[in-house]
Amino acid sequence: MSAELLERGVRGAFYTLEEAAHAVDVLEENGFAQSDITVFSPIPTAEVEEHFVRPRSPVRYMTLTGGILGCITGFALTYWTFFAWPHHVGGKPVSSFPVAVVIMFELTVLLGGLFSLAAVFIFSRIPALTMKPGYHPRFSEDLFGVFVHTSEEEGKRSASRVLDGLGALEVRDEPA
Amino acid sequence: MSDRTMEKSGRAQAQIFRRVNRDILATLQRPGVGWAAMMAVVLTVLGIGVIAEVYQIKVGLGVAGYEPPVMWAVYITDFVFWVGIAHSGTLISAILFLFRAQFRTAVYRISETMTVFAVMTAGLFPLIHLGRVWYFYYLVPYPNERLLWPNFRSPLVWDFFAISTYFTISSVFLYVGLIPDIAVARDRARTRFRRRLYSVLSLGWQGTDTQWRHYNRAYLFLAGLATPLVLSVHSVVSWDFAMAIVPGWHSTIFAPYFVAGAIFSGVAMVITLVVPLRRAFGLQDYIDEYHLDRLAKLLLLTSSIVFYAYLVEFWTAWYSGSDYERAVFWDRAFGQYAWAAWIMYSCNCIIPLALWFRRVRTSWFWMFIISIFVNLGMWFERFVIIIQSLAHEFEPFQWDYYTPTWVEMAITAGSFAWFLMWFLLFIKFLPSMAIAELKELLPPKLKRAKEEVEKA
Amino acid sequence: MTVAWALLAATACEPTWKAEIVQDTTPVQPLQFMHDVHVSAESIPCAYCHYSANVSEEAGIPPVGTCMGCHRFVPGTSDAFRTEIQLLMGFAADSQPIPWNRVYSVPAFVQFTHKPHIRAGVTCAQCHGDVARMVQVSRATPLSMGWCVDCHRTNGAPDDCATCHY
Amino acid sequence: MERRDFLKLIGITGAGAATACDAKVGPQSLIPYMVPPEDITPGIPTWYASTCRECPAGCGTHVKTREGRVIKLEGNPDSPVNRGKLCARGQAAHQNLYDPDRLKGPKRLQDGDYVDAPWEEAAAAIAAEIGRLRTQSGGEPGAVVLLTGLQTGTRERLYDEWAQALGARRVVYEPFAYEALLEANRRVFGEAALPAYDIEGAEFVISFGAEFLETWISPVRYAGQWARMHAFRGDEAVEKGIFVAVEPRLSMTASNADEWVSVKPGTEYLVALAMANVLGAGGEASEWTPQRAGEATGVDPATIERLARLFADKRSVALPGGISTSHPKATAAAVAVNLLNRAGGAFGDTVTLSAPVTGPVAGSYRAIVDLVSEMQTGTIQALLIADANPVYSLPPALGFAEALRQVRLRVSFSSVFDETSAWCHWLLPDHTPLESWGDWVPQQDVIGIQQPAMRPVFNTRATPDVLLDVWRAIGGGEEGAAAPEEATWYDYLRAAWSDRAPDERAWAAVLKAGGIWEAAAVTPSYLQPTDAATAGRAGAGAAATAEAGGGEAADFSPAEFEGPSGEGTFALVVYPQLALYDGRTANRPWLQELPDPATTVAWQTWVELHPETADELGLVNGDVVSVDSGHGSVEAPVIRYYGARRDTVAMPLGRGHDRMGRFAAGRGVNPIALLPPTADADSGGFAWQGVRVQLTKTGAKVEPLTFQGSDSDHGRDLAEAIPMAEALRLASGGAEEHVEEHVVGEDIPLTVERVARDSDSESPYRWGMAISVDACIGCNACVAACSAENNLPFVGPERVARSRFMNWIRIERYFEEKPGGGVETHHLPMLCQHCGAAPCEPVCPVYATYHNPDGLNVQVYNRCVGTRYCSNNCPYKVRYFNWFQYEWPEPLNWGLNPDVTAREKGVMEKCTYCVQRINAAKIVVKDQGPDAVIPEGMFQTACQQTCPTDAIVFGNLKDPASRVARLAGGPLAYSALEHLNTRPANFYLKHVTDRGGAPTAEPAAQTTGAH
Repeated sequence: MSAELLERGVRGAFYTLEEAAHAVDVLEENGFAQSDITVFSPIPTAEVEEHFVRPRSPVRYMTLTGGILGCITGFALTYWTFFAWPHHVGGKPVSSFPVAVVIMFELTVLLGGLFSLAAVFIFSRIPALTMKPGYHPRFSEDLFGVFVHTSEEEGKRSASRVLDGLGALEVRDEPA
Repeated sequence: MSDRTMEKSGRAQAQIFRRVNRDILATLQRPGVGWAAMMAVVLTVLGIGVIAEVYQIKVGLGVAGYEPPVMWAVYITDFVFWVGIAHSGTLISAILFLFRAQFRTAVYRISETMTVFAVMTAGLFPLIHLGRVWYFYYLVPYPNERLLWPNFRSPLVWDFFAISTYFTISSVFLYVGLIPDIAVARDRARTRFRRRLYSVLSLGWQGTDTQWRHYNRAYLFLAGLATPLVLSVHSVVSWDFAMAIVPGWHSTIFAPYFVAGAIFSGVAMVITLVVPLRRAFGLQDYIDEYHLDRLAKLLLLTSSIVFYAYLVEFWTAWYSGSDYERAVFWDRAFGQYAWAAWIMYSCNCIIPLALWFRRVRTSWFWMFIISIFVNLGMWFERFVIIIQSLAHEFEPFQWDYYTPTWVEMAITAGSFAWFLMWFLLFIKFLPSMAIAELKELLPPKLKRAKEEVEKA
Repeated sequence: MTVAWALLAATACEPTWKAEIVQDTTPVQPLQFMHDVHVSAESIPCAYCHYSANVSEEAGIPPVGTCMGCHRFVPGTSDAFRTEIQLLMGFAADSQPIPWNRVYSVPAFVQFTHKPHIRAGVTCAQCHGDVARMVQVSRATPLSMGWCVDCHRTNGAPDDCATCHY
Repeated sequence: MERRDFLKLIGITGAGAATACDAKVGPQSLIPYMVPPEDITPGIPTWYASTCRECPAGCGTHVKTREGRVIKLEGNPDSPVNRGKLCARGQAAHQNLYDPDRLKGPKRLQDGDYVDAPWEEAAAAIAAEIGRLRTQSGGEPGAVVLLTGLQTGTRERLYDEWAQALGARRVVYEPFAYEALLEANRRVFGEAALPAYDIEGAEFVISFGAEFLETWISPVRYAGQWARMHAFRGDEAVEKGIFVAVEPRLSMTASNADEWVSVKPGTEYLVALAMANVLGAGGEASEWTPQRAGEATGVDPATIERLARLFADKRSVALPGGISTSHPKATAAAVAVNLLNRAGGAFGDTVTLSAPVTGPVAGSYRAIVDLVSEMQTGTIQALLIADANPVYSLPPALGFAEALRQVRLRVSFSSVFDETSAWCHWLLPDHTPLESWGDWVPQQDVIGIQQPAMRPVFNTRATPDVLLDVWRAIGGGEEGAAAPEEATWYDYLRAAWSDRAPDERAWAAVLKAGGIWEAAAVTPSYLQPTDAATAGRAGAGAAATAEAGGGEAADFSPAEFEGPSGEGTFALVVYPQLALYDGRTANRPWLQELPDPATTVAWQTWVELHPETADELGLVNGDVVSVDSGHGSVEAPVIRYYGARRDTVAMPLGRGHDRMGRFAAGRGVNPIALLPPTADADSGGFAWQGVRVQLTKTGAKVEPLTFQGSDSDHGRDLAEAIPMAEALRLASGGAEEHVEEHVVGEDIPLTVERVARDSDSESPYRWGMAISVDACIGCNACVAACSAENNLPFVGPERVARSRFMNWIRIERYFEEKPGGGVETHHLPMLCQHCGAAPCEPVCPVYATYHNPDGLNVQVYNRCVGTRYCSNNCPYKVRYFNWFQYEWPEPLNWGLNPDVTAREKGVMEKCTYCVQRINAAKIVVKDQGPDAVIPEGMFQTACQQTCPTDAIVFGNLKDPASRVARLAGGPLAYSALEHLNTRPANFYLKHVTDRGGAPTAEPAAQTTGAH
């Protein structure tokens, strides 16, 4: 573990997500705040989320906003153009709601999707120019990492003790 | 579970995870001669297609075989074909994701890339088919000095919106799914170029719990949005026809019929692509008979729907009492384009009946063959719907027979080359399987391998 | 993708009519006819020379004979003027029409007609600018579709496409 | 070609006043007139009255010019010949003027090559040569021959005077010269003239092979007469006449008959003879009982008797002509028909010599046969050929071309380099008629004037001027008269008119009117209605035969067809095709592309075969067969045609040129090659029919260039028919019988009031049409008129093969099986319907097509991006796409209408109801105030204007008093594909069939053509 990294916290690695999640629980019991603990996972972490009491992801609101905005845009665009220069086609009325529905739907999905993407970017802090401390390439391979942010010596000791007690591995670069 | 067995199990999992990484990333190794040869062929064919298109723009659309009243022909056939191909991707990745169908994990990345590239291919055809492609921007709603807007009543404008939305959303969906896997590739990249490339593309993904949390949410919503979208896009495409008064087109059955047909053709294309890919990259442990069987069942289901739709078309034509409908369908089955119609009926309805047999469903060879037939059959389905219906419309004076020219064939071949070019590039530069999700939900063979490691 | 297409298409097929539209808003004329002198100083009405504007689609370009009607007696007041009038005399003597360069043109798919505009009381200057103050005529208005349509709408003229395009 | 290009050429073409300037001025230049011509205002069309010279009929024309260029021809409404109408050939006449392959100047043959030669040199050289020949031959007349086509009026006088003065001989050669008719009339009337047939005044018209709606004598005039006699539009409850055609193939004319009596070729007149016999003609006719005639002709005797009764009961006329009077028994045939007219009391009633048609040209084929033998013996030293192309139009077996080579001096005055010119030493191109002065006498009391509508396009010279020059150069000579004083042809013409137009004012009036038309009553006494005719139409006695036969007994045996016989052999019928006539118009692309009214074939020569015969021989459309007569053989594709007889094949004339220009050369074959140089012994007329041919399948296949997809409308509500009795009942206020209709909403059946509402409520207009299927004869004049008015491109055979023709209006020809057997032919003009609920409009993504406030369905070319969705969605399939940038080889582009945009590749186009004419009328009418409304008849659409039968009526549906609204509201009106509820602005008027006389069920024997 590099000296630089040690300055910012303590890292432990586990074979399974369960172990990592268990470590989070134990660390919390030992007085570490959830906000100071980061879990690195090579797989989606649906289970881990249960161990954190964090606000529900705000992505949903972004998606909703995008969707509503798209819907309104679709309606406004079609109706504006109906009347901007009314042309009679096929003996049909100049304004036609069923037609607007198609455009409204498409724009709802389009803006909803784009807003969701933006939400991932914003809330997951990507694109990120710098890596978060505590990361190791094996966390994208086979190991689950638990990193405790703490700059105090005591905190570091305590965290190391807890992680060691749970059988955390020293992370080495193993050949894949 | 004792600590010891747990640790043993953990080690086994890590070993399997490493193997997943190794196996999938192996596909990204420096391309071999086979790949280069395929690329060379693909680029040549694409080049011929581009030459044909430039020639067509220069000389006029007449170099294609259009024969009034057949004003839409092979280009629109290709368009609908490729849009159809594009459909199973989102179906497999989004709808099956929402339904938590586990077999999707192994094939969804391939089908998603297929989706995006197929939409890119499909999107070319409305342009290729325009008489004055240099004025295509008249279809885009933007404020202009002519004070004119597009006509939102036209299904073609709906198409423009649907296809561009679909392209955007499926690209987003593909990309979002790729981010964690690109991070894997980044962490294992050996060359400077690749490390750079993947660093940029992975956007600094680290797989922290926070990232995963938002990611999972967004992925779910994207899946949720993509699901109605995938149904709507081919419905809109079908409305290009159903909104017209052409007998043989003007039918309420078209939207569901087209969606089913699209999924049908898309699944077939997935099989067509997956079978050689699995062999070429030695991914037998990731994609096995289990997946094949599931895909085959999906194929069988959609084939039955399509079969049903074909029959219903004839029934409605008869029951409607409309002379025009009856004439078109009589002509379809027994008229000048009967050859095409019977190719379509055989490939889409008769041949897939073999899928009732489990031995066929789990045979790589037969599934590949059947998938090719289905692709062919679905291309001819569009050919028949578009060309045969137009050739036998209301006005008997104007009945005619269309045959394509070399330009149309070259451009069609070029579209396959264009699609394959992107696909070949993709499989060599980006992980063609979802590494993170494969680790989460191990495919059966890996599960068995893991158990063996645990036992040892 | 679409951009690539647009570029391809644009290079392959520059719309033919664009080449026929006068791009130069102030073309150099074969002889320096001074609208300002004729219109302001001499108060010659436009229709004296542009003789068919009120009856036809074309405004009419005056034959050399019309010029000579006056210039037989008007030799010019300055050297510069005399030079130009000598040029005119040359054309008249050789029975050659003067090859004027167009200042105003609309694409071939626009069927513009002078007559109804004049009948509706549109002054020449509304479209052609204040020619009375121009030494060399230069195009004063954009002649874009939006410009036409705006004026038509303001004045209650039809904005039906088939008014101009057929 | 754009509007500005016209301006640039103003200086060149301004009627002689302007001097030439550089033609290479760019489109951005403005070239003013030097001196503005009085009658030309830029932007305003100038019209000149003239006479059409595309065939000998001599229709009066109004020639529309813009900025000094001819852009359109329309019929002269004052001319009694055509009453304002023109046929397709007339409409395409300015493609002759602008033919890009015309000779651009005088040339002479030098060392096997043609080199330019100045006019003066040409005249001098020819004069010298003729002078020398005269000296050599010692003044013997006949060494110099002036061979011309049919001429009348002053030009003929000049030719004759010239020939006489120079000791030359004039030979007149016209391929269709009606020799047999003239001879028969000479025998019957004592005067070799073509009588006037009063079709209009008859109630029953029976034609024995006379294609009087297409090519026979004066088709536009007869078509108009026929329509007034026959067309029932439902606006008045007056029963209309009956028309029966007796001929061996279902020609366009026969297809408009209420009954086509299919008859063995060469025996048509036996039907006439038997009819005359039934009517008691006696004499020679008495040998031909209906039974005997029936055996010889294949016609059911009962039919003959029935037709004879009809002929007697009604005011009738029988027309001899066309293919039934151009076989070896032609004169006998014409006499037979005369006998019928005589026996039926038509003489002096519907057949009179009050105003004989055109000048007599009897013996024109006989004259050319003599000429050939003289040429062969070397008697002829110099041959000057004007307005004739004998190398093409004479059978090669006659050996004209070979004989021509024996002539020392050969001069061609043809304006194109045709087959005959190719053998000549001098090519001295004449002006085309639109550039020439002249006059024409279509009938005794009508003289049409011909005036140049524009300056010559090329360095051509009027042939009379050249002849005058030659004449002057030679001088009067010993016994020859001195050259006339007049310096030019114009002066000569003017002098010839000095009686009729003594001063300039009268002359101007003649030029303005287009000619002089007097109602001269020159009725020879012997044609006064005879006792027999007045006493009873069936009452001619036995003595009548001898009288009618003029003492010279005619041999009434069936015409023998020589040549191969047995299996696979057929009698050959060749006929002048409507668009190309005798081949003189073959280099006009519009005419090459004009679909044949019967088979809808263009650009090709075909062999018509009955479908069953074709099946027996294993032939489908496009299979190339070799047609061999023993005199020659040609190869052409088969077209299966229900109107062919099982024992007959037919081939159209007009194509198969090997010179003449890019559109004519190498296109199709010339069936004249199959014909022996046989003549009708009595009249000396050429026997166009009279040979049998052997068909052999070659195995080759070509794309059949037909326009028609299906021969039947499959019972769809496109071409609807109604029996005459029912139509009469409805027209006199009878209630429509309740018919179960597909009820689609409240609008079905469509009413004119409903359709009239399909325009802005503020607009006073809703343009629409009433098109009478009953009146439409399928002549395609509207197609040519539309092409000329709206700059329709020709697309060429390769594109026609892919159905990419661009005719905004087309004639759909549908066959319908009659309940009793036989076929009914419907001619249905199909053009944009300007629907109130147009399916094409909402699918356009860019509003390139939409419904305008006046109810037009507008196509905006510059907005169109070319998705072609509108065409898919158009149930009438009347939208046409520019697959290519269609080219107009210079100077064909000079004929473009500057008021209509020439379309770019990649855009859709279609009928606009001549919106340029609507807009022009609006601009003019508003001079009377901003609310002034275009009155009825202020303008006409191009198709309506030219329709010889007035089948098309255009107007304002919102004006209940307008003719169109009255017809569209009448009992016969229906909408095409009505139940689609597109609310078309075109109302069709039903085809009125089952007129009195024809039995409902016909015996199978005579319906061999039916299918």
